Amino acid sequence: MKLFEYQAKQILESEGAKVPRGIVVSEDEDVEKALTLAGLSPPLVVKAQVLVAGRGKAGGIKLANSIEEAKQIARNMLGSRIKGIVVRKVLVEEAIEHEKEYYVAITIDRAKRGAVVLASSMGGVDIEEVARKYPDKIIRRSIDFTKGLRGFEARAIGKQLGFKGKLLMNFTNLLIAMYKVMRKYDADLVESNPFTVKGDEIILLDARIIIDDNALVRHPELKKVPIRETGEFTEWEVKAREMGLTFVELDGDIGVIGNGAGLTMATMDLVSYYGGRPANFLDIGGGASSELVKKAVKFLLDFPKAKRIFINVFGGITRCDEVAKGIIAALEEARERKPIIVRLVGTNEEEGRSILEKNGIKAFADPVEAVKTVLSS
Amino acid sequence: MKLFEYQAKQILESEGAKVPRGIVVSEDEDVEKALTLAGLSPPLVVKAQVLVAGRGKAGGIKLANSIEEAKQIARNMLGSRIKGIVVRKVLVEEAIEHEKEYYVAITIDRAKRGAVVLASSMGGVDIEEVARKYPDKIIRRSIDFTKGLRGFEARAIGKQLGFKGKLLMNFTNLLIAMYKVMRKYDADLVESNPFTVKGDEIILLDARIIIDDNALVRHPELKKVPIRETGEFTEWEVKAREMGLTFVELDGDIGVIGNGAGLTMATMDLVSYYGGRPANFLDIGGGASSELVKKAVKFLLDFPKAKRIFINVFGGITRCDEVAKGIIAALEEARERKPIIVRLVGTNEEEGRSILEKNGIKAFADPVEAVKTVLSS
Amino acid sequence: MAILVDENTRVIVQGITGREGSFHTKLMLEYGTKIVAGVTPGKGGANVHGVPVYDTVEEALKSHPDANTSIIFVPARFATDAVYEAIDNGMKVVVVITEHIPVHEALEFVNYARSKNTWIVGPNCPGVISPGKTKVGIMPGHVFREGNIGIVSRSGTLTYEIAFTLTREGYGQSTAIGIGGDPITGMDFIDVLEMYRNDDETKAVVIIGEIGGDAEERAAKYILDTKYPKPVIAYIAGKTAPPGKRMGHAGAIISMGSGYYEDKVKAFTSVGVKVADTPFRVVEYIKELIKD
Amino acid sequence: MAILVDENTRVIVQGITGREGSFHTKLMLEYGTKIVAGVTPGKGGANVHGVPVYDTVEEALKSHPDANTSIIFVPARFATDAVYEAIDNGMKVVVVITEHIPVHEALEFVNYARSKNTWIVGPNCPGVISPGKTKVGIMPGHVFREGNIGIVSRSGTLTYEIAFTLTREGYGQSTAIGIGGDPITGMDFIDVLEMYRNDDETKAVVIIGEIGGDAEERAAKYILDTKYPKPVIAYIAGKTAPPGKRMGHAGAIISMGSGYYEDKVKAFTSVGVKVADTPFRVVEYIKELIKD
Repeated sequence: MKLFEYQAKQILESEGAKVPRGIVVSEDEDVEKALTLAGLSPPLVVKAQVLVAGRGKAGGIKLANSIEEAKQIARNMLGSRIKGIVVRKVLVEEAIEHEKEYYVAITIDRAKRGAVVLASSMGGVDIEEVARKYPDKIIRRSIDFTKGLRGFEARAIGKQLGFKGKLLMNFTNLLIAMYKVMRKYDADLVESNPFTVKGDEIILLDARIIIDDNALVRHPELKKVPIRETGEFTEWEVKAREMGLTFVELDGDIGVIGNGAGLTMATMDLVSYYGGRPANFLDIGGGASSELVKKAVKFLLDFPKAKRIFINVFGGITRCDEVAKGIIAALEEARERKPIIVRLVGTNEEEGRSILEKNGIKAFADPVEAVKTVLSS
Repeated sequence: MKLFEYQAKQILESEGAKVPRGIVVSEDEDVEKALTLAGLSPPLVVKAQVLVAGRGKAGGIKLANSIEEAKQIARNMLGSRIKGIVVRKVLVEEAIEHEKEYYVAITIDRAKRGAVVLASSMGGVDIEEVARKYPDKIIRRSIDFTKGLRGFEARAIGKQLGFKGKLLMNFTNLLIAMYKVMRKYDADLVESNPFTVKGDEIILLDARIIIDDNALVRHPELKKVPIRETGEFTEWEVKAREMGLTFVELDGDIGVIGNGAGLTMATMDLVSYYGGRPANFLDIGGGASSELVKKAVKFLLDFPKAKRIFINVFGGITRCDEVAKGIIAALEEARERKPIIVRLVGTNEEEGRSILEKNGIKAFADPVEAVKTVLSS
Repeated sequence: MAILVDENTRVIVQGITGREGSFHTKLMLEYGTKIVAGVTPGKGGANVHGVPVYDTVEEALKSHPDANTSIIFVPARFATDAVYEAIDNGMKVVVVITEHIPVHEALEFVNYARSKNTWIVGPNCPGVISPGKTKVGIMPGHVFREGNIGIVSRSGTLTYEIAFTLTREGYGQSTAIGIGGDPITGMDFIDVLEMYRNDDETKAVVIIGEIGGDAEERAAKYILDTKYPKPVIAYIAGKTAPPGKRMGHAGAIISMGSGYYEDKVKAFTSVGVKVADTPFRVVEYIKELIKD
Repeated sequence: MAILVDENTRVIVQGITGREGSFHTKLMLEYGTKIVAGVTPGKGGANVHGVPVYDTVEEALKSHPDANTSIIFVPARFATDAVYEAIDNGMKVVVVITEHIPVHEALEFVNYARSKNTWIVGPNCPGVISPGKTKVGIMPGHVFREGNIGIVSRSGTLTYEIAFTLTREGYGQSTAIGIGGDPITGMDFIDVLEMYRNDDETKAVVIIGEIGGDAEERAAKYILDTKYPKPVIAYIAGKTAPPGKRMGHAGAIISMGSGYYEDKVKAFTSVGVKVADTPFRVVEYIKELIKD
C-alpha cells in the first residue's frame, strides 16, 4: 500500500527527519480558515495528495506567492481530478529555495536478502531513467538485515554524495530514520525524491513510503487508503479486487484466465506469440472452486475489452470438473455471451470435459491448438 | 533503573498483557475524589509504590473491603515511610480472587549471550528461595537474541506450566509481550511475581521491570525515578552517586578506596582476610584525577562508619602523584581527621610517595603490610 | 541421487489439521512420501490420514527422531513461528507453502535459516518433488516421472505444465523445485543450480523464470562464472506483462528499473542458455541437447 | 606463540583523536605496538602521534590493508557503530575499551561478531597484551614480562597487580586478557581457556574472576569436561561483597540466586583448580605448580 506524501512525511518527521513546514487540508475542511491559522510564510507549494506518477506535470503541484493565492489554488485543486483520481486532500508547504536535488531510497534487496540503499545527487527526476542512462550516478549499498543499517554505512553513502561535517551527520541521521521507518512499518520502499540541503540541514521535499500489503494486518495504526484512491488500479482492477479476483487490465482484446500466476502469464504470452493481444491477466490460483471460476468468467464476460475469452487450466490441485462447472454456471447467469475457448487438462479432466461438451463448449487438451482457435474465432 | 509496579503494569498492558483494573493516586492528588471517580469494585488492594523488597510484610500492601476503606488506607499510606522510603504514590486495584500463583521473568542470559525465560508454578514467594530449594520447579529456556522469542518457545513453556487451549494462547501472548517490552525498553529484567489465572485469562498481580542504566539515554520517554526513591541505595550511597562516586556501603569500620572494581573488591577481601571489616567499596576507577581522589577521600572522612581509611592504588593509567595530591588536598579541607594508610605503586610512584611523606603519610608498597598496619592502627 | 529430498526424506507436516494441510498430506502419502508426524498446536493426540499429530515439533521428534524435513501449511499469521520452530528443531529442509507472509518476516527467517544451515524452500511455493522417491509439496505427482532433468521454477502450475510435456516425451526429472513467487525466497536459482551441478543424476537443467527481480540475471552470471558444466534451458513468463503491475505473484513486478523480460532473455542468451519462446518448446530444446 | 595478538598484529585505533584514544595510542606505540591507522569520523587527514587518521575504517584499510585488529575508545553512544564498522571491515580481533555500552547493544554485536568469526574483547575491558610482542589495550606495559603464564581476567587493575607479582618472581606471561566487567562480553573464560590450551607457549593459566554471573562455574565445568591439560589457578574478588549490589562493574552483582563467591570457589576446587585466598598468593601456587 502506498502512503500519501503527507503521511510519509509525518512518519519520517516523527523519527527525526526534517520536512518543510506545512499543513494538510481536506476537502471537507474550511480551506480559508485552515490556511489563515497555519501561519505559513510564502512562497508556498500546493501539492495534490494523489498517488499517481507524474502528478506535477498533470497540474498537481503548484506554486503560490501569497497565502491568498495558495487558498485559491487549494480550493480549485480539492475535488478536481488528477489523472482521473479525485483530490481529497492537499498539502500546502513553505517552498524551500534550493539548487541541488538529491535522491535517496531504502528498499528490499532480493539478491542479498536484505535491504539496499540507493542514493544519487541527480534527484528530482525519474530515477529509473537516471539509473539507465547514468548508472554511475546511482550509489548502491546493501544492508545486512540481521545487523541493520549502521551509522558508518550511512556516513559512507553521505560522503559519496559529497556531504561533510554537520551535514554528513544530519544525512546519517536521516538514513537511520528511514531505515527505522522501513523496519517499523514493514515497508517495501522508503524514498525521498528529491531532498535538498539548506545550510547544515537536510530537507525532504518529497517522500514516499510503500507498505508491504501482506504486513498491513500488523499495522492497524495506518489508515487504509481507499483502493480507488491509490492510483494504482484501473476501474476494472478496482472492481476485480473488491470481488477478490487477481486481475490486471491490459490493452488487447483476448480475455485470459489461467490457474497460477506463471501459467496465466505464459498464457498471455502465448496469445501474443501467436499474434493476438491479451486483454487482461486473471489468475484463479490453485485449487479454485467452481464458485470462484464462475465469478472470474462472469467478470470477463462483463469486461468490455475482452471480446473473446481463453481459459487455460492445468489441473493439479485444481479440479477440472470444478472449473467446468464454474464456466457453465457463469454462462447461465451471464447477460452477455462471448466466444469462450477452454483448454483443460489434469485432475478430473474427463469429467470436466464432458460437462463442458454437454453444454456445447469444446475443451482442448493442446494449448497451442486452443490459442489458435481463440485467435481464429 | 527499577520502574515502579504501576509503570511496569502500564507498559505491559500497552503491549497486551492483562492487569487488574486499578488507579494510581499521588500524594498531591485528591484521594477521595480520585477513588470515587475510578469506579472500582471492592474488594480492593492498596499497594504502596515503593521500590523496596518485602514491601508486603512491611505494611505496604493492604486489602480494603470497600471504597471507603480503601480511601482510608490510601490516605494513611501516602506520605508514610515503608522501610525508610516515603510513599509518594499508591496503586489501588481490584483484588483478584485466585488460588494459584505463578512466576515468570525474562532476563539477560550471560552464558548463552541472549535472553532467558524463567517460569514456575510456585510463584508469589521469594523465587530465589524456590530456585535453591526446588530447582526442578523452575523452568528455564534460553532465547536466541538474533531470532527473538517465538510463539513456539512460549507455548512450550506454557505447556510445562500446565496451560492448555485458550489459556495457553494467552500465556504465549503474555510472554511475547514481555519479550517485546524487554527489547523495546532495554530491560535487564521483565518479571511478574505472581501472576494468576482467571478462566482463560492470565492476570498479572505484580510486575517488575528493570531498565539497563546504560540505556536510559535512549529512553527519554521513561520518567526517571528520583534516586532517593529507588529503594536501592542507602543515604550515603545516594550522596556518593550525586557526587559521581562509585560507592557501596558495607557494615564494617575500615574505609576502603581502590582503583578499579576488581582491585577495590580484592582490597575489601584483604581487609577481611586479615581480620578487619570493610566499611565500604569505593572505586576511583582508571586514570583518576587528583580532583576525584580528593572528592573520594573527603567523602570517606565524612562517612561515619569509616573509622580508618585504607587507600590501595596500583598505578597503571592512574598516576600515583595525582593520587597523592588528591589525598593531601582532601586532608587540608577536611573537617575530621582519620587515620589514613596508603599503599601506592606503579606509574610515578616515587613522586607520589614523596608528596605523601612530605605531608607525614607513609606510603606502603606491599599491600599486605599496609593492611596489617591499617588493622593495628 | 536427486537433490534436497529423496528416499531418505522423513516429513513432518506443520499445520496438518487445516484444510490444505490435511488434503495434501493425503496426496503426499498416496505418492509414497514418508510422512512421520503432523503438528498443530492444541491438536496433539489427533490423527490425520493415519499420521499422528503433536502439539509441537519437539514432541513430534521425540517419537519420530528420523524426521529431517518439514512442510508448512500454517496460515500466514502463524507461519513464521512455524518456520522458526522447524529450524530450531534441526529440520534440514523446510518447505513453506504458505502465501502472504510479510516480506520482512521472510527476510528474517531466511537469514536465520542460512545461519543454521537449513534450506528454506518458498515461501509461497509448490514445494519439491524427486519423482519416484518422494514429494514434499502440492504439485500433482502424476505429471512427473523419474529421470535426468532438473527443474527449478518461480512458478507452480507452469512447472507442472512444462514437466508434463517433458514426461510425455520421455524426459523424466531428477528433482523439480518451485522456489516460490515472493520477492524473498529461501533458495534462489543459484542455490539450486549449485545442487544440480553436484548431482550425478541430473544431466540438464530447466529454469522457469518470470518477470520481476533479477534472479534470472544472477543465475546467468553464475552460469558464466562457474562455466556451468550441464546444459541449461530457460523459459521466462511475462513477456506481455506491463511494468509496475504485480502479476499474481508478489515478486512478479517490473519496478525500480529492474525485472524486465528482455533483460532476462538477454542475460541468458549471452551466456549460452537457450530461452524457449513458449513453455511447450522447452522440450524441443531438451531433445536437441540430449541428442548431442 | 601467544594468543589473539602477537607480532603480526596491525592495529587500527577507533576514536584515536579523543583524550583516551590519543593518550593510549602514545603508550601503545611506546610499548612497540604496530598501530597503522586511526579512525575518527570527520577528522580524516589528521595525525595523532605520527599515526594517520581516516574518516572510516574502510578508508584506513585502503592505505593499510595489513590491519587486522581494532581497538575502540569511542564514547558509549557511538561505540556500537564503531564495533560493527570494525567487524564488517574484516577485523579479526576488536578490543572494546568503552564502558557503559547498553547490554542489549552488546548482545547484538557480540552475536553478530561470532557469526562473522570476529573476536570481541570487552566491552569495558583493559584489552590484551602479549608481553614483548604487542599491547592492544590500556594496561601499564611495564608490569608484564614475556613468559609462559596465560592470564584471563574480568578485572583490570587486579590483573596488573597479579601480573606484577608474577613478573617480580620471574613468571612472565604469554598473554594477558581482560575480558571485561560487563554482564555480556565478547569472550568468556572458556573461549580464552580454549585458546591457551592450543598455545604451546602457555604452560599454566591464571583466571581472575569476581562475583556475579556464572562465568567461573562454566569455566570449571569446561575444565572438567575437557580434562584441561594445563594447570589452572584462580583468584576471585568480592568475597565480602553483599548480594544485590553492583560492585563497580556492571557484571559484578549477586542476583537471581547466582553470582555468589562461595559457589565459584566450590566449582573451581571441585575440579581441582586451586583458588588463592588473596591476589598475592597466586604466585605461590604458580611456584608450586611449575616446580612439579
